[in-house]
Amino acid sequence: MINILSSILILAGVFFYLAGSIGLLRLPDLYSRLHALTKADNLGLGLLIAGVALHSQDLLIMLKLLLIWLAVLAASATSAHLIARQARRQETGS
Amino acid sequence: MIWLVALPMAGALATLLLPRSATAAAIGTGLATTVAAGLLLFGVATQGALHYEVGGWSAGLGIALRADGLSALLLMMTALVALAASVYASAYFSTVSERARFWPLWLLLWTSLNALLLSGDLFNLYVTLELLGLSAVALASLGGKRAAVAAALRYLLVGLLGSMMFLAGVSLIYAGYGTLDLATLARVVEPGPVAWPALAMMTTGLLLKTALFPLHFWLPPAHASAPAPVSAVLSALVVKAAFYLVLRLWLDVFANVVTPAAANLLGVLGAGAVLWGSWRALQAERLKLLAAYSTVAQLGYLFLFFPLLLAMPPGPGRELAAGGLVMLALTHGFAKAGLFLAIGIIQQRCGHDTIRELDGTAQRLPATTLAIALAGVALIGLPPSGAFLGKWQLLAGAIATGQWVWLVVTAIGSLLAAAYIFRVLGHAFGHRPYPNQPVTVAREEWPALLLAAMAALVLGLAGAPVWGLLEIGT
Amino acid sequence: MLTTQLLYALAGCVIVALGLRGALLHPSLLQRVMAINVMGAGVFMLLIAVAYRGPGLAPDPVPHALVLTGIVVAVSATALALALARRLHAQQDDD
Amino acid sequence: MNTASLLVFDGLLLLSIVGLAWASLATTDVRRSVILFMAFGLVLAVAWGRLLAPDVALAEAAIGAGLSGALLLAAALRQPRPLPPESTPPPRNHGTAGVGVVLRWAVTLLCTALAGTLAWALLHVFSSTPHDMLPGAISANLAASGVSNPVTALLLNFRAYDTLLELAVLLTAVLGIFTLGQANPGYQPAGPVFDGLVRWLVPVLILTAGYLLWVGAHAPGGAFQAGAMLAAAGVVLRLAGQSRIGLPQGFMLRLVMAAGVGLFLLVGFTLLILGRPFLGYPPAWAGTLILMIETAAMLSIATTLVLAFLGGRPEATGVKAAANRQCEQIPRC
Amino acid sequence: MTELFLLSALGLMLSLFLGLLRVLLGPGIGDRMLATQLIGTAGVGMLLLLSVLLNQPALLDVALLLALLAAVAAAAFTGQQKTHHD
Repeated sequence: MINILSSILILAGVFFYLAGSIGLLRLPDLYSRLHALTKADNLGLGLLIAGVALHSQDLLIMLKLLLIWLAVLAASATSAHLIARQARRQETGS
Repeated sequence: MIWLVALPMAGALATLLLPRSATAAAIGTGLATTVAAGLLLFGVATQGALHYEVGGWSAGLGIALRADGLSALLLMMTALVALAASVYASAYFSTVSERARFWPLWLLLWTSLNALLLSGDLFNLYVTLELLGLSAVALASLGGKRAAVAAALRYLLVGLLGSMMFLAGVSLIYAGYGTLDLATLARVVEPGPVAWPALAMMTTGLLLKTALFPLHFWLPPAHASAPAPVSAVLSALVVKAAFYLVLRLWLDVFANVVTPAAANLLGVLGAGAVLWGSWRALQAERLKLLAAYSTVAQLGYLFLFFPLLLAMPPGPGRELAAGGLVMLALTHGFAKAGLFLAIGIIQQRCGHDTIRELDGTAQRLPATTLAIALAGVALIGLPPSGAFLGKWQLLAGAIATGQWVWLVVTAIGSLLAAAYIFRVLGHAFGHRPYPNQPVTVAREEWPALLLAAMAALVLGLAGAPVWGLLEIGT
Repeated sequence: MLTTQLLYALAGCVIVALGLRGALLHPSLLQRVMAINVMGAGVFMLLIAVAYRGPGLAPDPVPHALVLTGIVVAVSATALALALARRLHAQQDDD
Repeated sequence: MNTASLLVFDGLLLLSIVGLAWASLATTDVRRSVILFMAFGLVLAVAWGRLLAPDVALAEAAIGAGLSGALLLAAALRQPRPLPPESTPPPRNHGTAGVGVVLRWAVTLLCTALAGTLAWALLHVFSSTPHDMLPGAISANLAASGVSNPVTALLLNFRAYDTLLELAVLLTAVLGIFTLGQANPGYQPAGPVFDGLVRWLVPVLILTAGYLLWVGAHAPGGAFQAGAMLAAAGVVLRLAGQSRIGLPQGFMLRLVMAAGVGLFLLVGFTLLILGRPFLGYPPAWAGTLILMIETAAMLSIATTLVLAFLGGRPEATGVKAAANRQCEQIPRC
Repeated sequence: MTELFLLSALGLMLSLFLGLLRVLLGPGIGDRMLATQLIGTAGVGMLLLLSVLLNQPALLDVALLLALLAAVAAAAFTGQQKTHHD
């Protein structure tokens, strides 16, 4: 039962990863790509982590996984913002 | 034995932490290290080859340090040259901040030289090579002038490339033989598809570092734009450390792997270095550049020995030739260090080192000019010098093995060396009225003079024990 | 013979060659420094591949230790090279 | 199925690594090159993990992908924006286009030959039986080493002498950087978003450093990875425009720089006086000594890496800074 | 279960390759940086899966470091360097 659930979670995570990266490739401009990527980061990795955590059934590992997820979440949110701003700055040529 | 590494390293920290008394600390460290080198030489002479297991772990699992006659002799030369250059540097650098930057790096360089000469472990050798390379580069850029920084950067990149090649070879050896210990390796290594490429890669890396023609392009600018005491040590010791490793690998560790054809290749490159380096030295406009190209040429002679040594059967003849090689290396170390120090004095007193404008130097700086003359005697290889003995063995070996080419190369190289040395001396003794000054800073002139005298007189007249020491192998 | 080991080792050889070519040919200083780092990574890959003994088996720790040392040495050298390059650039601007 | 798809995974991973290495060196745009290089480091860390080398993967993630990347990126962004890269370095291959092409091909051929030879040698190695002499000796002596992670045992006990010299290499590099002059001018004060990042990232980095240091004794981790994380914290602070980034000044700075080598030597000398070999820890004390040395090494490594990022002697703050600029000659500056 | 993990790792590899393509295509430096972030996240995911597959709990630490250092890299990309004339 747990195995099935964790499988589903992991597969869903991979799906979001792929969706995000296809978006990164296909979408026309930086800002919409940014949007696509945050999806992949947050949802894809989140689901993946949930699946792996469920599979491991070890409290310490779950804690560490949670920490990783939080780190990626916070990092991707801020860095996406920063990259967008920097890109705008570079493109306006200052 | 470990003191030879630990002492200068501790000294480097002391000079870093106490910049105001750095000079005293550095000279003290230098003296102590020289004493340690002397004790080691004595130990090797009386007890035979020594080894030390760092951390008490047997070689293989841990790292072993080893000293035989060859490394003890080179350690002693390192200590004497570095000590003399230290005394010189204590007068050469005038401001407190210059000294504060110089001493820690200087002692780290010394540490790395000693560590390299003692190391008995391939990967440890890689680390010492990197320490040597980085400290040498940092010292070479010390002038801070554009030319010095550019030359130092190129030196660094070439050095890194050399270490990477070396490391690639080391990896291959570990993959093939599962050991990094040189002594173990010497027992198990056999010619084949692992040892050949590994040795070729390590050698290529080392040849880059020792600046064998045609891989010498980085050396003249780097050695010519560094501060004088640094140039002295770079030319006398640093390139020689890489050469020592080639020697150790080819004649000792991989002795049954190398082939005469490969040694002939080294000989040909050496011949190219002798001719090209001497020719460029003859054309050099500045003294320091002359000295740097002369280093390229002198290293070439050392490589001429390889085809001879490999063609000779083991026995007294071969040992004589090997002794000649070491004698030549030692003489060049002392002579070139003395020469660079003397040039530094000229540069400081006259404000330049352009050869054409040296007229009257002999009157202004008699002791310095004498140092240049003595170093010149050794570089040409005239009789009382150690180089004469070395070249004699080279010629004897060439005749014994019927390899006449090297004889011709040596003769041409020596003639060219005579030409460039006399060109300098001709200018130096040229007459031009100058107010007669007394001997200037003794702390600068004595080290130069002593080193040159060591090369031209002492090694030649009292060099016999060298051969005895060299028989003490690992 | 382990296929995995072989695969990674061969890739290491290719990376070494790529790095060496870049280090010899690149016009830009910064990229030459990077090329040397790439070459180093290739050598490290050789070592790590050699250490690999197969799934479920403990690998040989010696190459791992060597690579760790190598990485630290490489970053020191890179830092010094970049500082020298910066100094060179600054002096170019002054000229 | 199992091994086959793992092989496909390996193949793709290596394809991406080789591709990134090639792409990073093929372009002439330095910034693109650096970003590709950072991606190269990231994928490399995964590869080390795949080959069961977590210690190396940690170091690669921290140093290879992280700090080297930050160093190179800062250098690349510092270069003037319009980049006709062929004109910046001294012209070497110009004018003689024919010679240039020949040279290019000769070097390419040479490198291919090198790769071929290496591959041939390795093929030979792998077809013979592996030698387990050294791994056997390590596991036999691991109990006496004071730690249970064999890589840490090698780095800080069996081959501690290598590590001592390696710390000296770091010290040399930073001293060399010091001789080249003042630090980079630094960064503009950060905006609110960046500040938000700094506020959580720096403490987490420091905590991670502590964790890695502690865990190194029995699991992958250790002083180098920890030092790199600590340095990353300093780099982030610097990037956020802070001039004081927790580095001490003057004598204290030099003391921290020297701490790693210094403590190592101190332990070595003490053991010599006590009649043991240099760095031959008594087994009962080994664990404690290693942890002490690792702590000092971590501090030295962190300081060195931060200083490397600064690219020169850090400027003192406030009144002292003005005084310092005038008295460049005095070593305390 | 192992197959599933492997398959997922391959899926992430595909995602990484797509990101790689974006890094190569650009066009702006921001795009490349963004794609590098994706590569980093895919790497984190792969390390998590490998950690279970190869039974190496330490790979979680590697994943954590990769995630944190990705943030540092982004910061390095955005920091505004002062010039000498400021």
